[in-house]
Amino acid sequence: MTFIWTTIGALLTLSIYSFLYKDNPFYKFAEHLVVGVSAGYYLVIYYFNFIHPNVFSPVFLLRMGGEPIGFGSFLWWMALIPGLLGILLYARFFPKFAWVGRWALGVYVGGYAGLGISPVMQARVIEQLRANAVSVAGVEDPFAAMTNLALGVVIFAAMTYLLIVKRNLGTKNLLAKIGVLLVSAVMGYAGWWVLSLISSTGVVSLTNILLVVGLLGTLSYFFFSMKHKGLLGGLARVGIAFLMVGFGASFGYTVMSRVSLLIGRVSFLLHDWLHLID
Amino acid sequence: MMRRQIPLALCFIFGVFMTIQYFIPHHSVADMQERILMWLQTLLAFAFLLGTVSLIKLHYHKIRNRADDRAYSFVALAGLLTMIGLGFFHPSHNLPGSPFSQMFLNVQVPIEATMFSLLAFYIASAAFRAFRARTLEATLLLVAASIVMLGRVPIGDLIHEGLPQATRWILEVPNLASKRGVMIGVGLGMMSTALKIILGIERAWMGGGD
Amino acid sequence: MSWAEKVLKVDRRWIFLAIGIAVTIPFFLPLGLPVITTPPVQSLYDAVDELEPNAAPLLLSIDYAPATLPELEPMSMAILRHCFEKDVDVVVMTLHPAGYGLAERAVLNAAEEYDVTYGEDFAFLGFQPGVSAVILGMGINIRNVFPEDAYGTPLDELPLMQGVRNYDDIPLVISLAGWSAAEAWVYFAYQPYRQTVGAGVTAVMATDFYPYLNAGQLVGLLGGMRGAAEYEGLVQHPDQGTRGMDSQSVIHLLIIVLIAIGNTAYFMARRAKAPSGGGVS
Amino acid sequence: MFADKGRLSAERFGAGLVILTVTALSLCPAPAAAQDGAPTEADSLASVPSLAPPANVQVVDRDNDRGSQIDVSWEPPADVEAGGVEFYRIFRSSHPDTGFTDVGRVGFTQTSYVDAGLENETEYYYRVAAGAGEELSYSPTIGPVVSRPHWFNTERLNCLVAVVIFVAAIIIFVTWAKGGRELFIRRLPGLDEMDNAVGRATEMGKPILYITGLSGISDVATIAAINILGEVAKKTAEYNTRLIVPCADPIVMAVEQEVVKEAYAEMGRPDAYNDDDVFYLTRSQFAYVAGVNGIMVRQRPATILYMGMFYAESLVLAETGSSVGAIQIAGTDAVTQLPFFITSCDYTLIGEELYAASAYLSREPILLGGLKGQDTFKFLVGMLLILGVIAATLASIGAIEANFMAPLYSTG
Repeated sequence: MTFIWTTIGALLTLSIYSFLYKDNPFYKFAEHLVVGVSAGYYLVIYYFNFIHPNVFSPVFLLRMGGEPIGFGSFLWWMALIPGLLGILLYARFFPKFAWVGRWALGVYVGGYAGLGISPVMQARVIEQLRANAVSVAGVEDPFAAMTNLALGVVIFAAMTYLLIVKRNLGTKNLLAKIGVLLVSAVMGYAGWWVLSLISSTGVVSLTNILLVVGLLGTLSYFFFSMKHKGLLGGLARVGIAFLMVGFGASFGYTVMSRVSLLIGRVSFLLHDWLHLID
Repeated sequence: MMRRQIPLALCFIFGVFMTIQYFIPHHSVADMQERILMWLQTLLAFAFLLGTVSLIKLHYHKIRNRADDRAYSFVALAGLLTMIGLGFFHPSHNLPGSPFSQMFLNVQVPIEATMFSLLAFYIASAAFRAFRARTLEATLLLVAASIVMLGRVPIGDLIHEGLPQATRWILEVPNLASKRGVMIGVGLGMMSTALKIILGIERAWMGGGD
Repeated sequence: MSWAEKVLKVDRRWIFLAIGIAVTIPFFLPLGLPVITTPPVQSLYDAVDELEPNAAPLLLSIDYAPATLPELEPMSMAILRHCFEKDVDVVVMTLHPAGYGLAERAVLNAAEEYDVTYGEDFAFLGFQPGVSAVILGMGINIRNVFPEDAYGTPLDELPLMQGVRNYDDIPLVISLAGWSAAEAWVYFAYQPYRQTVGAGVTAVMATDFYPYLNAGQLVGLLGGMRGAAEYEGLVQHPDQGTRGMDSQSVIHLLIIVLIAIGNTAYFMARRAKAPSGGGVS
Repeated sequence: MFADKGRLSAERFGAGLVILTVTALSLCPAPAAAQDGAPTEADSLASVPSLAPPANVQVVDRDNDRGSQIDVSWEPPADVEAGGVEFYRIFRSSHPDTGFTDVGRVGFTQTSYVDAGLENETEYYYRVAAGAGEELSYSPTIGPVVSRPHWFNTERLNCLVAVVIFVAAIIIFVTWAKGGRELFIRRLPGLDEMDNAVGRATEMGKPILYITGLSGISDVATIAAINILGEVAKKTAEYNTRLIVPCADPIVMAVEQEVVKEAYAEMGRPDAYNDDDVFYLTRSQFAYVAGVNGIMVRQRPATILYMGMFYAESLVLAETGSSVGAIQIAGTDAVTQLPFFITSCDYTLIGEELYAASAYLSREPILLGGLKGQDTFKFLVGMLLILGVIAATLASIGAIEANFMAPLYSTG
């Protein structure tokens, strides 16, 4: 029996992978099957997890969480309300009364909109502000070496960009190009050396300054009602740079777990189903 | 009045209650808030019937109109009705080993896990296609992604021992600053949208008619 | 069309094929890339290694669900093997409703490889709902929460459970979870009872757990498939994790190579189109 | 069943855990209490006191709570040398002399305990015992103490003030905008393309696919996406282009059917609306993806719009969409999924831009006013950040005694 179920799972797995080549009847079959099965699954699960214990059982069987409740009692009415609101949703099946369904939607939309204010202010604004309002001096900086290195690289890249692209130096011939690169490298190295000297005193935390500048820059990028020029424009550009590094990091960070999933499926096919490997 | 004012009023009342309950720990308010959350979840559970009817209608229409791939509509309907039948009319649907949970574990789970694992393929093709150093921004994205990708596998340690350290720096300095900026911005957008809903300024959700 | 343009327009199905091959080959031809052990894994290993044989048992809570199986199952296998190898008693349980079958599978598979007896060297308690209540309740008396094992035998009839009342008699708890269960063990076993807790979590979650590690609330941490691979290396029994790490390394490298080829081709093609050079936009 | 929601739900679960603890703490110890029985004076005298009792036991009503909770705290025994304390047990009674029951136990490093599940406005007495092995050493009886519910959580005062300022800012600018002021809004390139994208679909005679993500209305991003759908539907009605909206949440489906129907009616084409084009697929994450992928490869939409909250499915959808050659515009506030949309879509609205989109598309002064209010508050946040950094720096180099900004960030 286990082998039959495993084989069904394996064949469905292969059907989905066949989509990588192109759309085909096997994929269509698996797709329609999973849409139907999962829609049915959720209908059943939601009924037994919410409607049955919260409405059906208290209203009709007069039992709530295993305890008996009185017909017409406060708890009974409180269980009846979501039932009535739920029935209102079904007014859509009768176009003439469809508008009654809006009452239920009003409760639903309003309730969740209300949850989208105070906790959001706390978690997304105040907490983040607190975490980022760091001291930029007189604190330990475990990332100092990396920060200095990164800033050195930024100086090098910025110099190269300014000299070659903006000033058009070095576009003429190879020798000039190498010269410009050398100059930039020296500037970058010097920058790194100076920064290392500064951070070795342990007074200023460049890492924390970077954190603050990054956040201010990102916030500036999201200003909508002003033109991005001058100081705002500069900060917004810094913000975009930080955003892009952040997005790159998220991308690279996610690859690992996605590959793990693929390894899991391959292992299911080769090990659990075919027993090709031990 | 009944058709537009009452839903707007309900939206306002529930919205304001849910906003201010956050500041009132008193058990009478806290109990009510928990109860309302239960109502909202139950309301969603009721809506699943709406969804299921929509799905059945769609495939019924396909079959009735003799659409080309109507055979698959039978598959979808069969899957749906099997689960509903096993769920509601077969005893012990939630026990391990019941046909309902077997269908879930051996049909739904493997297909979904496989769909999920397609990401490994798509992530590679997306990286190949889109990670081009066209602009400064694109280059930053590309470099950060490459360092983090290498810094997390053994081969990264072999290439350069500093890679894991650089990965941590990227994740905890520039990444963190930008994530916080996005979060704060998103928070403001959320609150403003929620507020406009509660105040009835944004009322697209009601649809039209009078 | 130059080669660069051909490369840029390559059908993405070739890339899919490359990924498919790259993930499968290490299954048959392990590369055996060295996995450097990181401190959090080493300290978890040490904590298990220091347990006394045939004495107070390790409690292994296998709290994962099918979705995170590929990353977490190698961890349970490695830890169980470590214990069985050293004759350390193990008690297995789960806090996830879908974890019952997975936990049972892991412990029975590992037990098959060694000369161990159910009830004497290991036991499986099964699943109890109510995460925090279960963890807290076990601090008072395990029998309040699990009166019998998964197969209906009263705990007192299992030789290894005799004399095991609560966390006082359990030197170490390890939770393997792809959700907040591992945190729950910190909150409800470490905080109130000072129970020593270790954890294994998915790679994505691992960074969120470093604060607990730094604060000493966790004795050690395995992060994702890599954590499992490191542990397998320490117990000298390379398996799914190590093999997975080979596939991981190969695919990560492949993606980087693809990016490099894409960029080279992109610049070659652009140069070919604009031979006059000049300003780069 | 939403993979990748792990962290999100972990946060939510964190809050749930706290609630659970309260019940668990009050439920679990019951059997233990039955075993130990109520301690009496005789008991504590009988056990040879090699252990000193906890000192300075204090019991107070818990602040900022819903009621029914009492804080118990103590200091470690003065004479620690007498023997290592292994744990503390807390006993409670409603009489000063008798009827004490064991209500909880904590490890030796803890010096406080929250007793929950009590009757409000009732007098309680407590004793705390230091324990090692079988031995217990009791403190004197402390009490009476009464627990009361509270009407305001003072720890959340800063949040309340922030909410009030925010609401005021939005209302002020909305009213201001109603007065007919011209309001500037910076370009959002993705949205400028919206017209072209709809036009392209019309020219090619292919449909437009609009996906609002997997979340329900409980995610505000979904509401933002529904508002944008209204504007898009007006355009498709005008151009007479087919609009397909597969939904993952039945309530979202109900609302979106209304929104699209209304948009078509407003543009004078109510007959062009088809209920079968705004439909429910399934709530299940990757089953939904399988279905939408099927629609993409078979209907070959010219334009695909992704707006709202997305999880791990984002890249599977966007890559399939790109393989069928569709123009893709995405907008989401899901930080972890943004990189995937950025790499696979033609235009991406990042975070807050999603919330600005409906104002941008409709150009309604009221909505633009709201945006101005948001910006004002954002400026305030920036200023507070700078001030906070200055305060923290001064405090850490010792120029000032305490970080004067700290109360602003306190979290309750």
